Amino acid sequence: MSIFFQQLINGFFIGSVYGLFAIGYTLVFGVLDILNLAHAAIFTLGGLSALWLTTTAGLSPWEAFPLATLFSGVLGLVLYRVAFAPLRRRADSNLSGLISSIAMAIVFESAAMGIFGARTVRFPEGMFPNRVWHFGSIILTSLQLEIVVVALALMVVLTAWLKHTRTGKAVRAVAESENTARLLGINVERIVSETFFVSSALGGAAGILYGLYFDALAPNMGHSIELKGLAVIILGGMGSIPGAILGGIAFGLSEVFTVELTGMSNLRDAVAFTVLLLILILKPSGLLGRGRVREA
Amino acid sequence: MFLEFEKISRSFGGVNALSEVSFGVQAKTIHGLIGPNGSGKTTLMNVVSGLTGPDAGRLLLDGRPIHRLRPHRIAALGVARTFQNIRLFPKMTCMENVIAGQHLMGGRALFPRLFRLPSARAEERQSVANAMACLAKAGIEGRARALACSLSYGERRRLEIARAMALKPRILLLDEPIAGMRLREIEEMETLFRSLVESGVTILLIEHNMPFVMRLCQRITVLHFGQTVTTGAPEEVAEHPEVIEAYLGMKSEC
Amino acid sequence: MGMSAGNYAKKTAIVLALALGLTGICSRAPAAPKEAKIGFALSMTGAAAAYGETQKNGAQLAIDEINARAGKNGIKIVPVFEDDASQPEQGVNVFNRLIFADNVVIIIGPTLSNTAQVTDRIAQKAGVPVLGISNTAKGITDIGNYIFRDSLTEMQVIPDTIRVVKKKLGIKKVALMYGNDDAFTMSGYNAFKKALLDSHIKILTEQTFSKGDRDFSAQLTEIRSLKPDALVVSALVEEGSGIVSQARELGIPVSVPIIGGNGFNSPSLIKNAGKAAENVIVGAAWNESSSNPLNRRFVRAYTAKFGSPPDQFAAQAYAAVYIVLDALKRAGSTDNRKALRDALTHVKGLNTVLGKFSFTKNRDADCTPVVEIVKNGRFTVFGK
Amino acid sequence: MSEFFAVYGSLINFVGINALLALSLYVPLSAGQLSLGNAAFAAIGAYGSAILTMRFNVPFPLAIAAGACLSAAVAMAIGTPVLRIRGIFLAMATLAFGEVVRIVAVNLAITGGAEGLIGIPNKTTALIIYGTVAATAYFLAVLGGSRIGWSFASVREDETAAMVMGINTTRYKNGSFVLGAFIAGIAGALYAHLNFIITPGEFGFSAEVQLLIYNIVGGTRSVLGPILGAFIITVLPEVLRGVGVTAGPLRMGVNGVILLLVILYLPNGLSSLFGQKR
Repeated sequence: MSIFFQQLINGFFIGSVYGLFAIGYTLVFGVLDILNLAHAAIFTLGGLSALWLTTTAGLSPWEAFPLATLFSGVLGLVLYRVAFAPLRRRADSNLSGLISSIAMAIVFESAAMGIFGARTVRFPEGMFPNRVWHFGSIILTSLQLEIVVVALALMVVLTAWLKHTRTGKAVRAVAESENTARLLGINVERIVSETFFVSSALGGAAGILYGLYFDALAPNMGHSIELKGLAVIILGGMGSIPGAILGGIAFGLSEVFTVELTGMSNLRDAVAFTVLLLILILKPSGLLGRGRVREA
Repeated sequence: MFLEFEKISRSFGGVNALSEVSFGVQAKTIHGLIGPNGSGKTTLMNVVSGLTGPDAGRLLLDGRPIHRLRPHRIAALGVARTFQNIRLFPKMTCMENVIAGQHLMGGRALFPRLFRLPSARAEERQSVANAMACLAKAGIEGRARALACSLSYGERRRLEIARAMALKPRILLLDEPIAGMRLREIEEMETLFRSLVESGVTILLIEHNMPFVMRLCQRITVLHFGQTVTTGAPEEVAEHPEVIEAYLGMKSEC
Repeated sequence: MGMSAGNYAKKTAIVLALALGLTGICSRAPAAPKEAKIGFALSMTGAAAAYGETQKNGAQLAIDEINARAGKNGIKIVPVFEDDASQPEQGVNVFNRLIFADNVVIIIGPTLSNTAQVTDRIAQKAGVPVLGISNTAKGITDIGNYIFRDSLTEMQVIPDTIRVVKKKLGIKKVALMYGNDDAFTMSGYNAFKKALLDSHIKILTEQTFSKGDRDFSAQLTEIRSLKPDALVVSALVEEGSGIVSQARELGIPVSVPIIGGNGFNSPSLIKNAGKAAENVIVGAAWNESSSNPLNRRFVRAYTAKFGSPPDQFAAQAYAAVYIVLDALKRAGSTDNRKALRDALTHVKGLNTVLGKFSFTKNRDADCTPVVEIVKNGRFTVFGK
Repeated sequence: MSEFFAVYGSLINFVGINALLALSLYVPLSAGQLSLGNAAFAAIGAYGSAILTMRFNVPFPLAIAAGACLSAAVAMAIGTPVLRIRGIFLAMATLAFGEVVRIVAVNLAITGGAEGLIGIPNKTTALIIYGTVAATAYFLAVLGGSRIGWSFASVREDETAAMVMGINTTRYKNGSFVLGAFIAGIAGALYAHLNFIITPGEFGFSAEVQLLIYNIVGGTRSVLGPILGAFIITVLPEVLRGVGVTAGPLRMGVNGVILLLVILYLPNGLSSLFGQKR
């Protein structure tokens, strides 16, 4: 039984990590109907820039992490200006945006590799306090707890932000229909830029937490989570904020329990992607999607 | 009756878009479908062309039930249509739009073309000639090589009609075919529709331009809140009390 | 036979002519050191970029040392570094270019075994020697008599490791964990499995993971519940250090050693896993802590130059350059590929950072693997 | 000249294979279906044909045909449910399918697992590759002008309008998907018999994206676009090497920048530089 609970914690935790990555991903998709494949690169640069700030620049984590998050947001603005804004008016902006974001991802990753090298590095040991709790044979660390809490808090805060603030409402208006939003006097360009800023800042923050927990930062660290992040936002419903976190947790649990129930970890990814395929076929709007099938 | 609606019903999420709509369209006539916005006219047209299946009721074309068929099967039975919001292929030229519309006419077979058989060239010439004829009938042969997205609003409507005619349909469904057209264009369309009917085509059209409908249609059906108010000759319909009320109501809304 | 005047004159003329000719040659290349063009096909971008990077560093260090010491009559090395982007397709293009355009005398690389399977055939066909520095898959040197490697295969390292660990710790039952979508970790897995079966150690469970995974909690929780005597892992260092630190975090006690292969033999394991790396046992081709002065100097120079200590990939690349140099000296030419190949087969007991190095009959590496254990944050010798 | 072929012979072969792969994606794209599963179909063709030649001594041409048919059959089986999904979602679904194929190849014994299928007889020649490319390009060009091609174009431009014009959109979407998979299967089979070894990793996510890049860079207005795109992208690393941009990350960055410039400034791909077709 204790294994079961430990696995439950494992699944919850890794799922929250997926959710953190996916939340910014899904935000941009919700607003622009565009898949931003450079999100994984921003995630990577967020983590690596935090590392640079703590080691080379010698800042404390409390200074470095907000700065790196901010930097990721700025990268998001650059990304939007360079790769997406010029394509907005094109009929095939979905497809061309996909490719230009891939191009930017390549540029970002090569920059990361040129600056930081290709090796896997980590934050200095003991830089960030991490306590370990034992409940019988169940083990939980404070960092795990913090990541789950951050993920859930972000879900609540972002959802509330979208629902209740002026900017949030404007973001939703733009997501619904750009033209209508424009007629309502909303500065669409500004809202879209802000969305990119927020999305990328969240992506960068996810990269920092990821690197912190797994003790691993590398220019290619975004690759393995990129595909899972996609699966998660489809599972949760593209464009849905709670869907990203809950979809992430569902995905994490499905991974963990594939291992636990079948005892065959080599089935883990196959099960995850088969589930994804089935969801797309049976309920393309995802678990918490808006019920309408988009013709993206 | 050439096209017979029998108690057609359709609801969307609990809202009845059509409830027990029944009327008939006589062969080789122009039949008007009028009613305020949201009265279910376009839904009805979608039912005919198979894009929307009815929840209940039957739809007969020449005595044959077609309400369960998929759109391309219905088209193959000779039903062509245009759309209220015009669905052209914007990145193709006018000529290409019409050639694409010839799908059911056969021709342009793959194998003769692969081996460059003489029949391929003949088919090609035939297809271009037919397309040109359709464009000419719709009065836009002059724009054959223009991209569809470069056309004026009226020209787009005509091109869509030309593309529908490429099917050589038995019945043509026109959803607001003259919306946005200038007076001269409207007159040309009138002539075109009359000549089509003379050549044996049946036309069912939705239109808000009342004088046009009254002038052109042999019979008119009025829809209101998804129900048939009345079907009859233009002058009967114009004097029908419910119609007057419905239209006055609509006008006061505007 | 007496020497007539005429005869003498004739001989003088010949000697003079020869002398003139020689000076002519000498004036064209005045006492310059001989140059050997060596091609490097390494993965400097793509999935294996982390290894290609340290390989390049290791090789560069060796070349700088050699060229600095070459003096007037020594052999200078002209490297041609090419990036195969971790893709066999680009590896082929790189090999063709090195062989036919750059006319290198030998190719060192490629980083990945999968790429070597394709590229080494091209070199074999063209008669260009190849010295693999990180190819551990079986069958690479079977491609032909021009293919060499200085990397020990997992089959050469792992049986020893298991034997030593069993003898010293008496382990009876283990959990086995491996990356199942990577050729390197798969060959390690096969070697481990065979060695474990051969020494009658029970495998309680086999768990897999994928390249790029960072979360291993599900597998490790499963493993923890089975209470193995040791955890045997075939992984590259990125995944390896994650497995090690998560295993400890999830409560697999330090008293349960974690046994790894060549992939674990890297300072970044200790760096990235931190304290969790204690009691990690590694069977490897290179011993960082070896007291061999050559090795001492290498570790010092590398760390000074690149800011971080070398790993096994760097060491094998560094050694490879010296192995080639040794063969070049005996080949009597710096551009004769056939002669270099023949000279390589005679490399015997060469003192390298990998220890005394020879090639086997089958052109595989012949050096003594060493079993190390991490104690107090350092690799120390556990047994041989 | 012979030195040129010695250095670039393999590159020329890869250009041809990649052109074929690009064309395989061009077919569903021409019917408006964004598939990211064509590398997986190539994998099916590659593994299928290689297993046939290696284990069962099936003659090479027959093995290619069988590999391509296997790939097409799989496409047919998954086509009907999957092609109900549209746009980006279809891309995701085909991507998920591709991942499943890759994972299956990693886990099966007959495919050689992660270490790959080794020892595939080397039977593919430049002549075979370019013969196939030419035949495929000709076939697709003719197809484009035929009723089938017009139907693909109609579905791509407006699926609803296509339906009411009498086009069985499901059938044509499936058809484009299956034909694309068939061509991908041929390309995969040729690749397998060129390279001695195939591994599952070569047919993963980045390969799928690569095929899309060929099409976008070259343009999808005509069959020449994907071929040109495959040529440029395949040759680019070698050209950069030639002009001295060899350092790893820098070359990767230049690659990215060039891709970005094409997508930003040549919306219809590089082939739009060479006159307008249609």
